[in-house]
Amino acid sequence: MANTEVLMAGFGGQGMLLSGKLLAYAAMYDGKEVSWLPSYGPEMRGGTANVTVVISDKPVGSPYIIEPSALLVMNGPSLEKFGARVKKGGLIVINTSLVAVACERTDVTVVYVDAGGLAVKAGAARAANIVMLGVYVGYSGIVSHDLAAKMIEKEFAEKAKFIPANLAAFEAGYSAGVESRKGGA
Amino acid sequence: MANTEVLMAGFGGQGMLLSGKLLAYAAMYDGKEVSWLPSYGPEMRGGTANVTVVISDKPVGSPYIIEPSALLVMNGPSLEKFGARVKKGGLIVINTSLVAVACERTDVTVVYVDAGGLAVKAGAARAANIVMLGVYVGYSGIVSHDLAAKMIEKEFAEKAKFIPANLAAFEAGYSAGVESRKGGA
Amino acid sequence: MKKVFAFTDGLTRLPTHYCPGCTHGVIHRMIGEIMVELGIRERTVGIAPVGCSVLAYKYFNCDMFEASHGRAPAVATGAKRTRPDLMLFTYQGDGDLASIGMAEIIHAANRGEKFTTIFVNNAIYGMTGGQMAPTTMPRQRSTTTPAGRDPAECGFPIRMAELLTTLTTPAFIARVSSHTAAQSVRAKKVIKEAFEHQMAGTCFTFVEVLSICPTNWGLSPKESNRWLEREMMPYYPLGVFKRPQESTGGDHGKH
Amino acid sequence: MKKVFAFTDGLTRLPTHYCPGCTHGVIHRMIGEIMVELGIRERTVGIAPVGCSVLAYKYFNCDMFEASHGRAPAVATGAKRTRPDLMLFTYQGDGDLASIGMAEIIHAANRGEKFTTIFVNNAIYGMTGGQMAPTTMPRQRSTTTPAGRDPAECGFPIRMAELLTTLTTPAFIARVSSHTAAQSVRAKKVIKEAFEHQMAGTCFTFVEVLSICPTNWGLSPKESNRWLEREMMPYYPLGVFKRPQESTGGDHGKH
Amino acid sequence: MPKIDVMVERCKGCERCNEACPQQIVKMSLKFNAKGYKYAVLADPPRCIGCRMCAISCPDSAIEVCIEGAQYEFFAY
Amino acid sequence: MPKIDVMVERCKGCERCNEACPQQIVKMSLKFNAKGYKYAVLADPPRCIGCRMCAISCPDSAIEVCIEGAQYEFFAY
Amino acid sequence: MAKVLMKGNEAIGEAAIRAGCVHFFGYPITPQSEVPEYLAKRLPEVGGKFVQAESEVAASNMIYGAAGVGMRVLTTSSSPGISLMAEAMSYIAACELPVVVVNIMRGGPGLGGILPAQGDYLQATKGMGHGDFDLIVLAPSSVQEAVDLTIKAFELAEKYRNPVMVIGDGMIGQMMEPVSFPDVEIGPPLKPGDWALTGCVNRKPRIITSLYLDAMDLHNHNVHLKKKFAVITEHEQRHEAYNCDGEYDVLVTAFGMMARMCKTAIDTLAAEGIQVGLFRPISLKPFPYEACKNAMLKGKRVLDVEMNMGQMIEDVKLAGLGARQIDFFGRAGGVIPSVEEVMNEIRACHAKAKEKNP
Amino acid sequence: MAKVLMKGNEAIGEAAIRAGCVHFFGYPITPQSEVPEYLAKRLPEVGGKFVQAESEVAASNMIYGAAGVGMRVLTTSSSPGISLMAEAMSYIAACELPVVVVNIMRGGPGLGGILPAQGDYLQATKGMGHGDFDLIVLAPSSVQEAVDLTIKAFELAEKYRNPVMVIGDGMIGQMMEPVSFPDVEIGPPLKPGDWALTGCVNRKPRIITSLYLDAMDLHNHNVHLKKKFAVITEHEQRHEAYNCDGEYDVLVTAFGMMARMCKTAIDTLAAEGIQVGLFRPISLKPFPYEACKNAMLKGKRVLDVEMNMGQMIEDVKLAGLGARQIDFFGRAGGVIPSVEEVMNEIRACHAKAKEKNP
Ligand SMILES: Cc1ncc(C[n+]2csc(CCOP(=O)(O)OP(=O)(O)O)c2C)c(N)n1
Ligand SMILES: Cc1ncc(C[n+]2csc(CCOP(=O)(O)OP(=O)(O)O)c2C)c(N)n1
Ligand code: SF4
Ligand code: SF4
Ligand code: SF4
Ligand code: SF4
Ligand code: SF4
Ligand code: SF4
Ligand SMILES: [Mg+2]
Ligand SMILES: [Mg+2]
Repeated sequence: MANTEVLMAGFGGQGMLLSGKLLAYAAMYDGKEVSWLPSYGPEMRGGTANVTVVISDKPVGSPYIIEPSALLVMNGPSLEKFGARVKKGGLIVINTSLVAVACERTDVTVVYVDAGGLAVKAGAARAANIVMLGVYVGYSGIVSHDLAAKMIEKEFAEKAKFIPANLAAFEAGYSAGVESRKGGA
Repeated sequence: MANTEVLMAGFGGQGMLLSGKLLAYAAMYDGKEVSWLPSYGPEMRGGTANVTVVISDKPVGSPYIIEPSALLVMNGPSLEKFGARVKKGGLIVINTSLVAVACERTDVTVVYVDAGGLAVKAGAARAANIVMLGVYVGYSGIVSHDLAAKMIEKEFAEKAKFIPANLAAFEAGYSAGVESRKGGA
Repeated sequence: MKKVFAFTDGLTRLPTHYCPGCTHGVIHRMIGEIMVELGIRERTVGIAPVGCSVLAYKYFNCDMFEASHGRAPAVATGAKRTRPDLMLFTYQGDGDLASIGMAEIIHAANRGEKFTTIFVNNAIYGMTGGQMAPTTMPRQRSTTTPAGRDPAECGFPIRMAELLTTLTTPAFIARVSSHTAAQSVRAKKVIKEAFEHQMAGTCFTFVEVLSICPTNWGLSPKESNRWLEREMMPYYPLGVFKRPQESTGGDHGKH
Repeated sequence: MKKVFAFTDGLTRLPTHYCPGCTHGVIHRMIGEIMVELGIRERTVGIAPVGCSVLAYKYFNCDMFEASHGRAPAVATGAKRTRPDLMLFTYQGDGDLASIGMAEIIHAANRGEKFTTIFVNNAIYGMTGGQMAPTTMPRQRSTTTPAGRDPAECGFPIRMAELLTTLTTPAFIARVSSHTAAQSVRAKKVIKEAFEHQMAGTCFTFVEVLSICPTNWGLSPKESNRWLEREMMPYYPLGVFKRPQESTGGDHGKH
Repeated sequence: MPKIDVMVERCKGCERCNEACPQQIVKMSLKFNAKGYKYAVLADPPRCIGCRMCAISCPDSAIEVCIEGAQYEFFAY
Repeated sequence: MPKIDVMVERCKGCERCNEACPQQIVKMSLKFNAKGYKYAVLADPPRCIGCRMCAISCPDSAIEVCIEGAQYEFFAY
Repeated sequence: MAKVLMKGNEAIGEAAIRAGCVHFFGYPITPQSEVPEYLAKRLPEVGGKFVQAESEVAASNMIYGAAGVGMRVLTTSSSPGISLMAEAMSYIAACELPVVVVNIMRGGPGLGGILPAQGDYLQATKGMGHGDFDLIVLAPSSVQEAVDLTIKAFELAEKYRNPVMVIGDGMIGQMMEPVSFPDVEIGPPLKPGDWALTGCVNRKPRIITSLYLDAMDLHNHNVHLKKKFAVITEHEQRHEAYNCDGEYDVLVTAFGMMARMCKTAIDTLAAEGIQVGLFRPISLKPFPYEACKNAMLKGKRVLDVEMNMGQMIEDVKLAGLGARQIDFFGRAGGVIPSVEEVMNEIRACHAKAKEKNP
Repeated sequence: MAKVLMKGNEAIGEAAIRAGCVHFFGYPITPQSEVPEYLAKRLPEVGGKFVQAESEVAASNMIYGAAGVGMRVLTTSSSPGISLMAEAMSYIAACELPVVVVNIMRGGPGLGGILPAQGDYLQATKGMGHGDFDLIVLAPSSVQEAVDLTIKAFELAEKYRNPVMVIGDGMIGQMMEPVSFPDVEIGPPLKPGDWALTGCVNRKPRIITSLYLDAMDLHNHNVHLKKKFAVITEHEQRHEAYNCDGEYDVLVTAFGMMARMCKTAIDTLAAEGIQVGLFRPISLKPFPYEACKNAMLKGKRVLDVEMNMGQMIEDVKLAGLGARQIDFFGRAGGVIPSVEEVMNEIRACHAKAKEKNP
């Protein structure tokens, strides 16, 4: 397997750093080498925050990636900033609940998901980031469904009441991911 | 003329730094190159203080001299510390009012002066340092009597009442210096 | 239509990077308005600190410095002493002024430097992510006091206005709050008086302004206002603590 | 014959480098005596400052640090926090503590660090040759205020004991004088109380000691005593300003 | 008649104006501005008394206040 | 009978003991010690009351005080 | 121990605890604040002390105090904060106290920025403070190595009674990677020698001072410090030579995270058939001059890559002493050179190497 | 003007006034205290401001403030005090403010001693603070030169908007020598360009900051600073080559007072028939590498003499790049090598030079 480099981007507070962490953890337990590198704007709140997760079979060289193989965007500015950077043949997952525009690239796979809507349905309005994670896992199969789910359980272990809704959000995303894989492929 | 290096040493407050300055000033007005380098102990009062004056026809190289050609000592510890360093054939002037011991060196000229006593006689008990200066100028002729006297007048210009006594102290020392030159030579 | 409240020429039009509801913006606006009202904008030099207001230099519509963390009073001293015709103000947070910059503010105050310090007390390190400030309240949680500030370990919060008031050198020292409109109205009067003292060359002038940090307090702006009133105001009483006429030096004050 | 006043085992026998009459020596002796009387000499670590007492580490008969200029309170914090079983004292001059070290002493006091600071106020920088200290009196000449300290330029002298007293964190804070035997008797009692509070682990303890500097004041030791009484004592009143029981924090002191 | 102008793109939706208005007539929009904030809107214009409380409490200088005719000076600011 | 012992080589001749002595019996020597100071001497031994004022005021710990027989405790130190 | 995913900053804090350091004094600054934040939680759990100092000046003097009474102690900061420690570091080195200081560098000079950089190389290795003294400086290039070198730092600090600086760019502080820790909860306490101020029970008082009023004493102390560092230089040089076994025309020199990013470039180029060696000093001081020279001599030309304007290049020059041409590629202020950029620079250097030595 | 006999410290103070600098902010420290003491008297006479700062940290930020509003300004200190200026110097350099800082060095590290030394060479020239920046560093070797270079320092600081450090050992501060000053009472005021904060009358507000949140902006600022220093490097190298016209086997390299003391040794040896050259950098930064190399190549071997444990020797090595063997003789901590000692070292070096190149 070549390196997998996922860039997850949104406003600060939208939880993409956490999604990245869950993905990295899952890959680590899967025996992969991983790195997780965040990047923030100067604002304490409302600014942009993104994270790059690299997953590889050998030690990760650069954790800093200009051209990721996948991009998950929660908001418009992030798509604008990073959309053009995704590697040819790569993947872009767009949260349609906050991104109104479409992606114009034709050399990548673009998956549109109403992550906000799915999260609300799952019972955790703030879990759009988990939906996005689910989409990516479902689409890419980079880690198994169960391993990713386990990471979510582990993460929320101390606030157990949030587990069911977050798992539901993950499921919703996962299904959407699997679906679009089938559709897209 | 070779370099003339005079080391003047005593307790802090005994005024040897001033004597050195007067000598350096006189030599400077005489067209010589000069340097004046002080050295203090850690004590604010009562510690040792000494100064090295170098007088030369060409730019002074090192102002820091291990083996001076002349040493003027105001007190016992200074004689102990620096006595052995004076160049062969050099000069040591000892203030007998505070130094009880004699200098054992035979390869240098040693001049004993009761600088304290002469100062008291001159009317300025604290002017023993000026007496010592006088001795050195009188003995060495390194600068003229009048130039040195002028420096004293200049130095005390703002406390004019001290001038006569200090000049008297200088005279007393000067005569002693001239005398010992004759005697010694 | 007559504009009775217009965007002040004392600020640039740049949107700020402050969090929603953060009263840094309110305090900025008051200073901007005062510069215009006193007609001093074109001879004012402001000094931004290191803290959330580090970018204040982009927002004030006057010449601006960015100072190193805590040293704004020293920078202001250098500037004002050599250009006494300029109006100088520093804008400092509680970490900046009361922690690392404690020596500089006390000595500037004690030398009676003729500038104005606006001290924004929000009981937290905003910019670096919510660590304890010298003004953090007992039991208040911060990222470096995860169990709440324990006065037995970290001492009690420091009241800067009161501390500076004890110095003998004449000064204008006050504490106001920015959290409500009503308080802001009072606050602006006091800050204006500080600038006026500076204009007259009278003394060092210092206004502590209580301010909210919704983000690091983990509260909404409204909840933050309530927290400020309940937790901070009893400990940090508002008022003018010292005016230049009122020397605290006793007889020695007259030397 | 019974020795009713003997050379204390709290000091080494080394002659000091202090000027004749300098009361640094008196203060040293009191601390030495107290260490012996309280039986703590073997678990005491002292911290010498940068100043005339820089060599204090040679004179105290206990383990000693030499700290960088003004930072003794930080050094003491590091030592006492990690070895609370030791007794820690700092010995600092007015330049060291009240000028460059202002932030460190205020924050150590405010954190309530459990050590004892002996603050020697001689109204001048002794060691470096008589420059102005924050405690130099108005009109007093120094090598950096050749025309006498002008409060309009340099502000008024800082009263450290009073300044620290305003902090809310409990503390023991006092001012004494070392210039006469009678004052020294009182001084020693107060310093001893400070050490006792430390032994009990109660609070930060601080004793300001007025001291003479004949050399840089340009006076004889006797004249210096008169100058201290006439010029310093009215401005620097003696007394215990704060005891740990007496919180100044109002309700908040009890948090 | 007084009225307020909200600069929609300056507003960060903090609701301080809403809290400050004695008439309780400043509400938050349902739409988002470009930065993603719900912004302040004057819900009941006729009731505005031009007191400026909303503007004074706004950290983002997003509100201006205008008055047609006589201004009643509630307080100096 | 009380008496004081001056450690001559510790003494710096500052005369603080002289100032402190309530009996005014500590005087300065005419001779110098090795460091060049005139040192303290007990001028009128029988008048010494052993009060320790001289020792307490000495910055150089140059004075010790001894008492033969009962000590009158003027004050605690 | 099993691997955990941890931020570099937190991992450094945990590593200190495993090394037996349960006392921390420090001040917040981005991008290192997670160290104090982590330790504020952890140290009370292990019976240690966490103190938020009022400034970096104070923090650096607090560790002086803690080390002086014989306790293992840590402080961490980032570039501007490290500058404020200059005086204290000089004192600590002069007094030969074992402390560990971590610098998670950000862009400079001045307030600069908060993004990763390597602009404090010269400060750390040459001019940290006034007077002659030397820090041991270790530069990790992964979170795991940050852990290992932090532990090593305490060992070296105590062995040589010399302050040690662990220096990394903001990336290493902020990124998460899997790490494992040695299987001890807390290491053994420091065994202070006969220098620590522990109370003078049954012995003469001890003194910790850097004041030597007699010039000859101070000179001799300086000679002693230099001799000690000569021993350190002999025994404590660390480096990694990557892809240096075979033949190569170009040697890349780089340290810390930058070196690791060069590895990706080197691997990719190898696929293109261009063999490139990498020399990475791990101990920036003592700098492994000899090893660096040997690696240089095997190739024809050198490309020094740093996240600054060219600082380590002076040491590379001192290693090579003119034997090889040295090109430089640097980005300062938080700009992280991409692998592609590095590859391009290597290609250019390679072309020049071929040109001169066809 | 007629010559006067003056202490170096006082002469530096007077020189600043002649250069038009009437504002001083500083803190006492031996052996530099005569500068503030002198200026405390003099500045009020010339309408300037003397402020005794509460610390060196404050002093260095005060000059930042004064320079920022377009005023010529000076601070002076000695080794430990200079360390405390590290952060502010980084800010000042980043903001390109023209200030002059004088360091009258004493023995280190730590509190060290109060006697003359040259132990801050590397700090001044390499690692004064965090981030990439460069000071211009000038090293006088007589009181007259201290005067001349202080005046020059203001000129360079303003020309390049770069902080300048004048660095001398305690001897140069404490000794008296005859000096003459340029015949102006006070030089012209600084003509600040479009960067000074003078009040925004009829113009847009100006900002002095070193914060660049965008990494690329900060990188570009770094590139700008480096380019500026490249210009300085091209134009502002200063050195003295003494006895270098004829032939010599041994070249002595030394700076400041030490170089001057070497001259006495060289003169004396010349009388013995041993010709020795002396290379003295006057600008320690930019270091005159080229000129140094040329002087080295003329001889067979180099003896570097410093009042420290070997600091400038790195620059001498970088100049020679292995072309010549370099011996070192140093005394630290306030020990002033005597002329005799230097002569012995030169003789030994000379013998080795002869041996190798008979
Ligand atoms: C020398 C130095 N130390 C630390 C920092 C990191 N730092 C930046 S802002 C800040 C605290 C700011 O808090 P405060 O002054 O209360 O301002 P606020 O953000 O709350 O407005 C710190 C510690 C720095 N930039 N420089
Ligand atoms: C960082 C630093 N700055 C300045 C000095 C120089 N210095 C030594 S002692 C001293 C002042 C001491 O005065 P004070 O604290 O009042 O002690 P005193 O000598 O009066 O007892 C100064 C400024 C120094 N050693 N280190
Ligand atoms: S972090 Fe706090 S102080 Fe900083 S901008 Fe946000 S709310 Fe304001
Ligand atoms: S200078 Fe002053 S403080 Fe220092 S030892 Fe002398 S008298 Fe005491
Ligand atoms: S001006 Fe007054 S009444 Fe009108 S909207 Fe604003 S706060 Fe409400
Ligand atoms: S106070 Fe200002 S920023 Fe906040 S909601 Fe109202 S208009 Fe918007
Ligand atoms: S003990 Fe008392 S009476 Fe006796 S000499 Fe001393 S001071 Fe005088
Ligand atoms: S007080 Fe002490 S030092 Fe002073 S004269 Fe008396 S015995 Fe001597
Ligand atoms: Mg704050
Ligand atoms: Mg003092």
